[in-house]
Amino acid sequence: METVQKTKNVIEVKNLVKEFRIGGIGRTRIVHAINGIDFWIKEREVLGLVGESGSGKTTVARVIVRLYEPTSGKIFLNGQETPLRMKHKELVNYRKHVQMIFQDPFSSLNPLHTVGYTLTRPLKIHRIVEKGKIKDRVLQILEEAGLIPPKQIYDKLPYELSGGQRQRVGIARAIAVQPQLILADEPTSMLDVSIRLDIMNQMLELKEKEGVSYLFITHDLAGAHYMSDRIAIMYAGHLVEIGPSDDVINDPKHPYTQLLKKAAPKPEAGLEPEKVDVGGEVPDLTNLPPGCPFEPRCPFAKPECKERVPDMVKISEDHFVRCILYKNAG
Amino acid sequence: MKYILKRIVFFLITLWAAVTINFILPRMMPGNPAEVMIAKFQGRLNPQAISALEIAFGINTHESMLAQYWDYLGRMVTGNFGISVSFYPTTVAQVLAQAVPWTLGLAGISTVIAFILGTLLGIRVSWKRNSISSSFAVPIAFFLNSMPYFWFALIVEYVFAFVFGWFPLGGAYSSSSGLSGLALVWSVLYHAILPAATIIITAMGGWMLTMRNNMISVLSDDYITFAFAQGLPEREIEMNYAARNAILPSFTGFAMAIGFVISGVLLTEIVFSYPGVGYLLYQAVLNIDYPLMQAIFLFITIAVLVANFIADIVYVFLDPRARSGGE
Amino acid sequence: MDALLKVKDLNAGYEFTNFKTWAVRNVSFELNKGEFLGIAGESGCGKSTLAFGVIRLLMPPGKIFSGSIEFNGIDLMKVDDESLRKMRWKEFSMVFQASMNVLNPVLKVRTQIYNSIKYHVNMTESELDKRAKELLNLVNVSSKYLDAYPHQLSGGMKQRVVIAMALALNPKLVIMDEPTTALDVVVQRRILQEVDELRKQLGFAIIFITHDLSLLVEISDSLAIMYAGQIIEKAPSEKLYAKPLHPYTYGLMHAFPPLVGKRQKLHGIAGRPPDLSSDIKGCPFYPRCEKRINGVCDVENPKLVEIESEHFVACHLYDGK
Amino acid sequence: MNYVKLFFRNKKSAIGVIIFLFFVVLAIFAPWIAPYSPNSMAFTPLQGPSWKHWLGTTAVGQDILSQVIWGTRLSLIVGLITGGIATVVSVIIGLSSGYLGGLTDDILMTITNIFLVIPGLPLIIIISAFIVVKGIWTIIFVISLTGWAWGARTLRSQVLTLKNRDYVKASVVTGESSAHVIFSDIFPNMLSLVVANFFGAAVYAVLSEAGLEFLGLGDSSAISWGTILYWAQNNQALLFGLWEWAAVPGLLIALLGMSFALMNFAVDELTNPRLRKR
Repeated sequence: METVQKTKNVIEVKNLVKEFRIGGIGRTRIVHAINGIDFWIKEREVLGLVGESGSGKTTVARVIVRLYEPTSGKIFLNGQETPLRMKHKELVNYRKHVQMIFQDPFSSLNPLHTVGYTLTRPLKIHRIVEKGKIKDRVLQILEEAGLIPPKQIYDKLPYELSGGQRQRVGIARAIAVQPQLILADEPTSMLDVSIRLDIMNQMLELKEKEGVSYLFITHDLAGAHYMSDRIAIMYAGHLVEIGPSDDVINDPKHPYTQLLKKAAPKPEAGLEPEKVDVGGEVPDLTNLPPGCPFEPRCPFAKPECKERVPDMVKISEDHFVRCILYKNAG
Repeated sequence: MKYILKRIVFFLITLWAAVTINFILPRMMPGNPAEVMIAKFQGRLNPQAISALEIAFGINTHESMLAQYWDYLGRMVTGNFGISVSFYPTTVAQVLAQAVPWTLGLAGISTVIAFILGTLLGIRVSWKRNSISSSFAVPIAFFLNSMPYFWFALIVEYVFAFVFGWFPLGGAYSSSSGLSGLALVWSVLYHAILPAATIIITAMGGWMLTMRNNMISVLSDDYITFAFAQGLPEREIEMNYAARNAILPSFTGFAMAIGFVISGVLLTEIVFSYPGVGYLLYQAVLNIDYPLMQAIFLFITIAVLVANFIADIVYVFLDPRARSGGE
Repeated sequence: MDALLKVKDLNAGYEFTNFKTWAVRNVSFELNKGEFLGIAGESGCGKSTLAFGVIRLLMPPGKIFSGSIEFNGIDLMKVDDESLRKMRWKEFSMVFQASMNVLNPVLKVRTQIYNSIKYHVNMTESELDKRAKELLNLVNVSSKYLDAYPHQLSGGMKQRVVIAMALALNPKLVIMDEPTTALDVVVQRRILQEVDELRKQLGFAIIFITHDLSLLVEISDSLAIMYAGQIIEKAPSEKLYAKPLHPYTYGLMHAFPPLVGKRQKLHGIAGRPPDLSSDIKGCPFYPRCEKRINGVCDVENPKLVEIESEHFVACHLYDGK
Repeated sequence: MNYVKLFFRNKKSAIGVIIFLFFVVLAIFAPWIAPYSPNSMAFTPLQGPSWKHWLGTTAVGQDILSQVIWGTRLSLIVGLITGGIATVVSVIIGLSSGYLGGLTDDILMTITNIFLVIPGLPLIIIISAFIVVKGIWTIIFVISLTGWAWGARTLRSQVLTLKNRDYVKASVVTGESSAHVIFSDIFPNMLSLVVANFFGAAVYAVLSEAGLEFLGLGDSSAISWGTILYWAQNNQALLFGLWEWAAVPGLLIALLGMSFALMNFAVDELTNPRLRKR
């Protein structure tokens, strides 16, 4: 997967693997949450990461931000390889560049801390501005995140805010350290439909203004399409397809991507929905089949799919798919 | 059945810990307290007994701690707890053996009754939460639960045995000799009523409050509403949906609760001079009979462990989630 | 067509010692036999309260304050507890939002299916067994799961079992309260498909409640949009989709990005819904509405009126004021 | 937070607080409230209640009412201090076990479970029988030793849920140190549980102390409700018909225990939304 890079890669992961050990002594099982994935995100780029629950998409974000230690693989930040295990100081330094937005705005803010306190902490820890100017800066960030009037919001406790406002505080907290990359873990899935778009628009606006890149994690194909320059599809800990948004949505290659597209509601395409007839369930991550993880549900499965996980195949510029139905386009 | 295996391992570890506490305590205290005891009984015990005590408590010995400990474990395994100094020359094992049946009978039966009654009351009170009787039952349970057992025993004894004279003041059966057969059984039951009532009434409050809290929290679960939606009869929902689930935490919190009840039983026995383990412990304390105390402590620990183990097994049968492994 | 359910001026909510919320405000609607009615609205708009209210399943502190509910000619507000119990499941059943938690964790699937049947009709053990297998078959769950406990089933399977239970006595109405929200997109789509097929096959009516309008447009016969405890618009799905009249409906329709087609910038609806424990003067959407008429919309709450045939809307833009 | 307000509005805690304050007043102002010195043996022994001695006199001629009033001090102090110590131990064990996880967790929880299962009172009895010099601190030490385990277990499971809250993860990602996460994000959010635990441990302490004193294993020269009961029992007060001698101190123990239990339940009720409903 070597490409000529026009702009700099903010982050690049190579063969990233994360396993969890569960169960006590004597009955340990290994959950294969991420099974060797590769991708990169360029400056000011949004990569949408789409998958069902349990596909490992949240784990990807948490491994990159180092809430979890990667089991193996490589993570490059600005072209520099970062150590898999970091000391506290290194971590703090790393997180100056890589931040995260959490899914649940109702649990991602400490109920006992005011908005002002929550936003002051990152500025203090990372010494973003001089001490005397912290409050001014916080007010400025609040305004940029659409929390108006900032002076009133500053003293509020989370329970006084609506879901949308809380999520904006979450965004403000991530943007406060002026990171290069923000990992957004389903930032709108817990919000009401009517305010989701505004949160997404806010994120896109901040991208332009602050020059940040996003990994936008979602289970909603349409939302990913709206937000992202490129889209990656995850299934059972594998990346099965990655490519420019329009290509992946309009011309999905991998059978799983095709299934996702079929299943997504799209009234704009006519009121008679497409029939979905693929059964089965996502495989057990503690006991993955040796072959393609989608093989048991795949309508195009062939005997060799059972044998080993297919290689990533390049279909066109920037568009890759992990399926034996396709051949390298050179 | 990994769950049960896990419980057995825990059982053994705890037993070992209790045995070890028994070994360490007297040795840890400033100026080995056993020396004081031995000095006190000098003259009343024969030299052999004294040297046995010296071995048991590690006095005047040149053996290493480890060797003493090994020796001690060996004696515990064979049930050799030494000689009781207050009932000299009877062995501790014999003294204990006489008291154990009384306590097992009294504590066992009254604990089971208290558990069942308290739990049933808790179910009722939470199901009919807004009724008048419920609003009285809860504060009463709070009060019962906060009473010192021995004090309630005193009051019960005073009122029903002393003032009204309906029941005997103490003991386990009538001392008039020649009782046998049915008459003896009757006498035993007659003597057990007051102590048992004391234990049941005091312990019941705690079980009731626990069950009530569990029930209230279960009642807001979705499967209760769903059961109502299905038009199931109230009785079915109350017992098979609400209570069946609400009783589960009672078993996980069993360890602490049973500890409380056992303490209560000990004190109740003392008040009623009931010849069980509690009364024996009291006498051991009065006579500074350390070997006897240690054996009693060990016995009570084992009894509680066994009760716990049974609760764990019952729990496995009640909760299918525990059966298929996991937590 | 025959009306199966007639709800008139229903007011319901929650009563606490020191305050009260009106989660359902003056709601009236009719549902025909075999009809698939979708009710959409944001969280806290009262849609679940309405669902529980119409079958009198509101648990305290939930309460119906006033109004009338007529089911198949029977006044539900007047029936006594025992008759209501007997009507439940046989006449109307319900699939809950959090189906992960609606199965009793300590009883086998078999026992729970049996229970839902045997308290309403007399059946022998072997008849029960046959029916239970039939039901699981209906929702594509292997009958070997009859002897499983709920925790041994995946989320999608539990949901299917609950749907199977809801159909056990061939009810005339099945209420579905966000039955697929917790499920994955693919599973969700399949279950919806199955439910619709079963409806066509068995002929029961459905009230389907969700916050996800996009899900409903494609599948339901008619749609009602709720806002702040009221139905603000109701119409056949294709009419509503083609021509949403209420500004809120319009906003909702454009609040989810389209999957196919060109990417273009869209906007949500600013502001937040009103607090349902307070009195609301005028139209509840007034503070967020882009087309509000000052002096009218903030004074009088518009009534739900039929603008075109079968198309009802509660908005001053259309009532000639 | 407004929990404090709710706490005083809750019926259970209001009653609990009132009883508790009553005892506090009694303890603080004992020298002024008590009619006589509790140690004075100047009166006719074994008297029933009279206007001079509302609760009668002991076998050595002390005024029982004065003893009961003074006795409040010791019971209250033992309850509060022991509750405090046991709570501190549970917090330390529970926090480190839950936050650190892994082997530390396994070891600490095994120890906790052992302490939970080994019956408390017999252990207390054994230990205090071995300790030759007795005083209030001995009692406090012995009861604290056995009273922390339940709290440690509940606090640990609370730490485990809080640790998985997103705001804790968010703090970590922001770059906060472990100490800051524990003391700014985790601990403050479990304060109510800590408080509930304190009340629970205090009930345990009050009852255990009374039991110990009653068995004569405490400092029998000190004046506490437990020792009053001990002397009443030893002098067979009930058989002499002097039931007030035993009834009143026991009743006060029950009331103090109940006030702690009520406050414990109230805190539980306020913070557990499921119990709060209705």
